[in-house]
Amino acid sequence: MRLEVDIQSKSYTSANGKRQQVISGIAFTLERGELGVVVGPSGCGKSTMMRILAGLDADYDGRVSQPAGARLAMVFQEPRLLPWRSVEDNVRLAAPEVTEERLTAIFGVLELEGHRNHFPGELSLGLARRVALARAFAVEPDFLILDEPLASLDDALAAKLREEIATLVASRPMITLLVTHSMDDAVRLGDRIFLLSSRPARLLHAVPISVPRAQRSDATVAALKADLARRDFSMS
Amino acid sequence: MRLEVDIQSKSYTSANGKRQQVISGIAFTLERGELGVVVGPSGCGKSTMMRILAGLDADYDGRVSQPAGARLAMVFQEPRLLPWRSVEDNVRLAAPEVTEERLTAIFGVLELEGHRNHFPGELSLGLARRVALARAFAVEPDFLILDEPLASLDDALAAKLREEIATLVASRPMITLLVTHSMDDAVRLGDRIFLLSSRPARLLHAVPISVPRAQRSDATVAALKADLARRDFSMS
Amino acid sequence: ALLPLSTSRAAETVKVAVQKTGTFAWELAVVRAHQLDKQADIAIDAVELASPEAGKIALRAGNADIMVSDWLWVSRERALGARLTFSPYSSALGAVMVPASSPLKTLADLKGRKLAVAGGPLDKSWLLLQAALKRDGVELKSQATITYGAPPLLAAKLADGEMDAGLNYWNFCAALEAKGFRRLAGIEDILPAFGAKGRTAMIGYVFDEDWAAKHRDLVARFLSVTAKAKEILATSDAEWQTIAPLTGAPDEATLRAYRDRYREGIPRRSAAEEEADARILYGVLASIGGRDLVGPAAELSPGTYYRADARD
Amino acid sequence: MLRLLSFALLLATWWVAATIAGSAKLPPPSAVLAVAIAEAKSGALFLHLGATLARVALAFTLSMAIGSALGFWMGRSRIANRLGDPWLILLLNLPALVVIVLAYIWAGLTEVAAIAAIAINKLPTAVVTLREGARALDPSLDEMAQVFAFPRGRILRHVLLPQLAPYIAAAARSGLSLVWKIVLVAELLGRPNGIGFEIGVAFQLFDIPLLLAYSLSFAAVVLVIEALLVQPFEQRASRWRLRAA
Amino acid sequence: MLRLLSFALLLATWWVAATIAGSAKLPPPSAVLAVAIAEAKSGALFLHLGATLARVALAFTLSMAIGSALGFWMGRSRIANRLGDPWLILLLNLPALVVIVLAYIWAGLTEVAAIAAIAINKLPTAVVTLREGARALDPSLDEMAQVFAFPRGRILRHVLLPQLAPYIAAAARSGLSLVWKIVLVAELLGRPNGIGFEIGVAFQLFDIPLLLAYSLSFAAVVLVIEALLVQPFEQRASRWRLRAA
Ligand SMILES: Nc1ncnc2c1ncn2[C@@H]1O[C@H](COP(=O)(O)OP(=O)(O)OP(=O)(O)O)[C@@H](O)[C@H]1O
Ligand SMILES: Nc1ncnc2c1ncn2[C@@H]1O[C@H](COP(=O)(O)OP(=O)(O)OP(=O)(O)O)[C@@H](O)[C@H]1O
Ligand SMILES: [Mg+2]
Ligand SMILES: [Mg+2]
Repeated sequence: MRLEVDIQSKSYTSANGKRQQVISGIAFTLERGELGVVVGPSGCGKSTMMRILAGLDADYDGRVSQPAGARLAMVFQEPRLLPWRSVEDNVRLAAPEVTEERLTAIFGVLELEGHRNHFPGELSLGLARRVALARAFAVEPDFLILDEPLASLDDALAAKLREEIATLVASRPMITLLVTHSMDDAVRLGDRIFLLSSRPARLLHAVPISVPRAQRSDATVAALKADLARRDFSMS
Repeated sequence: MRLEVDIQSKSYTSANGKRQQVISGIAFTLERGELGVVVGPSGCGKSTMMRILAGLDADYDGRVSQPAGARLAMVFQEPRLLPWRSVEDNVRLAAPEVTEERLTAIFGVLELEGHRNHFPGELSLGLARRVALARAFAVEPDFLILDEPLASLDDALAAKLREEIATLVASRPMITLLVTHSMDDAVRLGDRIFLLSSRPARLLHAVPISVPRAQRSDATVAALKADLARRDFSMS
Repeated sequence: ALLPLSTSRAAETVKVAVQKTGTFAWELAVVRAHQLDKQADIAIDAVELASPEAGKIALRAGNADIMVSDWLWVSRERALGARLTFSPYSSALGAVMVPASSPLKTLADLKGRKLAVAGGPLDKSWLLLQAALKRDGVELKSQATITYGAPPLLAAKLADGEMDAGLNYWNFCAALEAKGFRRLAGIEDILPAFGAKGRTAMIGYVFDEDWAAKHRDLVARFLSVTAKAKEILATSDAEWQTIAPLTGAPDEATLRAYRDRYREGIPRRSAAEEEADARILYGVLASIGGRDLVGPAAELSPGTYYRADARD
Repeated sequence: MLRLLSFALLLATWWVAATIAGSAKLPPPSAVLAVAIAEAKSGALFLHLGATLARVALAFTLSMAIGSALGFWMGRSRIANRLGDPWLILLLNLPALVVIVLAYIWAGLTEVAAIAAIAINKLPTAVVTLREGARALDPSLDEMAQVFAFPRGRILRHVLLPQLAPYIAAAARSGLSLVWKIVLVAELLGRPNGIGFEIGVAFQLFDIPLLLAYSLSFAAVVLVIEALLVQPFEQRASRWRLRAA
Repeated sequence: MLRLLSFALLLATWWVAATIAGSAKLPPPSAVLAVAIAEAKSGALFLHLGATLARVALAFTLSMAIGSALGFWMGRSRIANRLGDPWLILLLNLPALVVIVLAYIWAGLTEVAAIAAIAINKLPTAVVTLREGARALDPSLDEMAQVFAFPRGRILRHVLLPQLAPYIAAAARSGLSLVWKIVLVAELLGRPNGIGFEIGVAFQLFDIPLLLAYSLSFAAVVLVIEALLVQPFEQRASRWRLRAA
């Protein structure tokens, strides 16, 4: 099971008829168990790429071979909850086989226990994003796409959830793609980091991180970040 | 012109009938020219407070005296653009007196020039948030509320926009309130930092920052952050 | 030379409601063509309407002084308090029609057949037919399959063979006749069995009694004008060619059928004779139609018939 | 109970209007009620009301089901819309009388013909409303459902129906009233029972109280259904909408 | 041009059906067209069509304007809804025939009575649809408009109308067809001209080609208006909706 990506080009035709290229060349493969992090400037085409990888958009040049038969879960950049279903129902609808036990565990970690019966409209944005995370976790996916999952959360909670993601990834052999603007998240979680150029997105660097996730001390992280910062600027 | 806030209590009745307190005591005043930063855990009641300050919610115990006759502008936590109007129209509808010159300047800073004629549905989330910022800037407000304006932007752009906010605040005597999860933003921009407890939100500390904004070097910022981190944990 | 004189005096106006496809419209065409109205110095202001029931609305709404309906309804209205009155217009009644090849020979043969009844359960012809057969011990309502419906639709249904027989208004019967259908019996044929002395005009001009009291002369002139028109239609075949387009007759045969049936229907008897028969028929109808039909009055309401000579 | 108050006001208005206009122009509620009670006692009211309700229920269910499905399809597929549009406009603007007469001519004066004709009359308005609803669907929720591999039934029930609910409610309410109005015409033209048949009789007799008694009986049934069934359900189903502050 | 193709298909279907059923049951398009041309040449078609169109336009405008305003109000205010609901249900379920007859009795067989009666018939369906639309409005955009102190007119035009557009479109389309159908009844019962009058005549004469010629003339007008005006406008106005991928 592996993910092979080779997007040569992706363009949008906007409502006023103009055509605009958004992706101009992104190719990589990701093996089972690997976590790839996608980093790039705002509006460069990251979410567009994730939609293609998730099979939501087939209108592009190139080829993506999704892991066959893999269960997909995705945390979209916005929560995308069903406003007319409770928090619990939103999760259960996506993951009907989830056990009560596991659900309680997930809600516990995400500090959502008190919000089970709330409707999404009654949540703060941070809470809603956590529900979206809970939904993805509950699915127990083989292929997980996270589009800025930790935005709008406070530092303490974000750190905790980063750990949680690391635990999840370690617990089962799955392919994970994480989009983030936080270099810290990228370096702490990623096995490989894909640096994209600004629009149209092109893969600038695919930086592998060889230090195992568990052994990344604050010092290693700082060093890796410094390294990345150099590369990033040298080409973009 | 000053903003006097004394919210004793705010509760919501959720759809299943339960009543839940969200704010249990927040009182402060902000003078013209000051920038207050609100920091607190996810879901503690920050956005709720901002809605009260903006006059969108009158159902609370306490008193808020909004600056009389002040022009209000707000960047909501979600972009809240009119999906059926172009980017430019969205801005112009909120700020009909904006000159073409100023609009171009604002779009330039926010790197939106190429998106003027796009509809909001054709924007990435980061772009949409920038449009919401452009809208607030274009209004030239006397009272500006920013609810996590820099989330979902890459570091470089976020730094640039932080500068832009500092410039705007310096250029005219206005009252600004900024909600953020980034201590960095808080310390770099704020005149006073309001630390809130988790739900129901209570004002834990109101920390004044005496160093003028322009003189906050990286070292000062780090020191201030360390100071804040201590306080934050000591009480929450 | 007389013309300026007659136009200088403003002719009195009478507003009448006419159904565009009805016989009243034919008569009015004749009136106009022969300037009978001008000669009688009245102006007939016709409100043309497309459905048979619209006349009642026009009368109630005050848009018409005169419309065409039956004495049964007038009597019912009078019993309910309205001061309407009636003057005979036509004795043409419906008939039971069957296809030419139909095995049905007499009305009693309708037993067990599919019969289309135009105008609903309270239709006069239908009630009279039931009453007549009842005397022979036939409960037609339960012993035949009855289909009610709009008259034109039922005529079409009979024509295309969906029904064994149809009781319809005389004009639809005339059209069917022209197509080769057979009259099993006309309703007027069964009236003598109830004791009626002759053909009784069921329908007539209906107008408000108080209005008529104030315009006795006008009413008289109107009645004489229309009587003249009837006379012209009764005697002149050429006249029928002129009004042919109005009748909607698709061919000569139908027009001829219309003409003959129309002529038969012109009332020839005095109002008193008509009223006497109406009383008898009223009893028959009331006994079979019940309160639904006649309202609270058990007998023909007094004053139902308009008396030109009566003074109040 | 604002609703009861309003209902009382309605009756009062009618009473006053009747008093001013005179009972020949508008019979007072008491007169209509008396007729209704008389008809109810004789059993005729229930007989006709039952026949009409059965027709309404059948034609309504049929046309809502088919119309919603077609409308949804036309709202989602550009090709379906292009192909269906001329038919839709034709059906929409074909007078009820014509459809009913043609149906009776084709299929005989039968119950099937009546119900088919009524359903065909109502169908296009359901299509038109649901088409708008389908066009306004939120594609981001579709994507969510696709990513999480929601089966068809779950998509329908949890993703689509809640979004279409206001359109369905609008189509159903105005549709029910339309069906009922057309049932009347169909009964008037060629059925031996039903409210429309009685209205035809009342109209021939020009008996306004009888006309009103039968007309209002259906409105009364709808009023009761709305108050006891539809509105409590709607309130539950729209609990998630946050009331305006 | 899929639309033209579909239109051709429609005509072809009709032709085939007519051939199979025989012209007594369904006249072929050519026969109807011939009658329509004859009526057009004599000028009668345009006379009646003109009269009907004028009535439709007036009643439609009136009922859409008042109905939309009322519906919006009832959707936004709980009290207005409670108060208005019984009236709404009554109006919704009052047969067209009854309203028209009462209007004619009250106000005479006049143009005003006809148009008022038609408008009253159509009004409640607009109310019902727009009420749903108003209930589904997005409160977050309201808040945005309030914060930025949008004046009323700007809110209406830029915030509310685009959200209500699908509901207005649904109400207008099904409403236009409803108005037209009721105009026919009103003309049948008490107007001396108009398509409904001619349809009544054609029905009495049971002249099916004439009936169809007049019935379809209005559908033809709507077809042309839709193709040339409404649909291009709608397409422009909904450019912002992203097509499904
Ligand atoms: N309409 C509502 N009905 C019921 N509860 C609500 C409602 N709106 C917000 N809440 C609750 O109030 C609390 C505070 O919400 P608020 O949006 O103010 O949080 P916040 O501090 O802005 O959080 P975040 O950082 O995630 O944006 C949350 O627990 C939320 O569930
Ligand atoms: N449906 C669309 N039609 C036209 N242009 C689009 C559409 N969707 C996205 N775009 C454009 O494609 C570009 C990339 O969008 P995308 O959402 O992939 O950005 P992103 O990298 O996820 O940005 P962010 O970090 O802000 O989320 C943007 O410039 C956007 O304007
Ligand atoms: Mg994105
Ligand atoms: Mg918030």
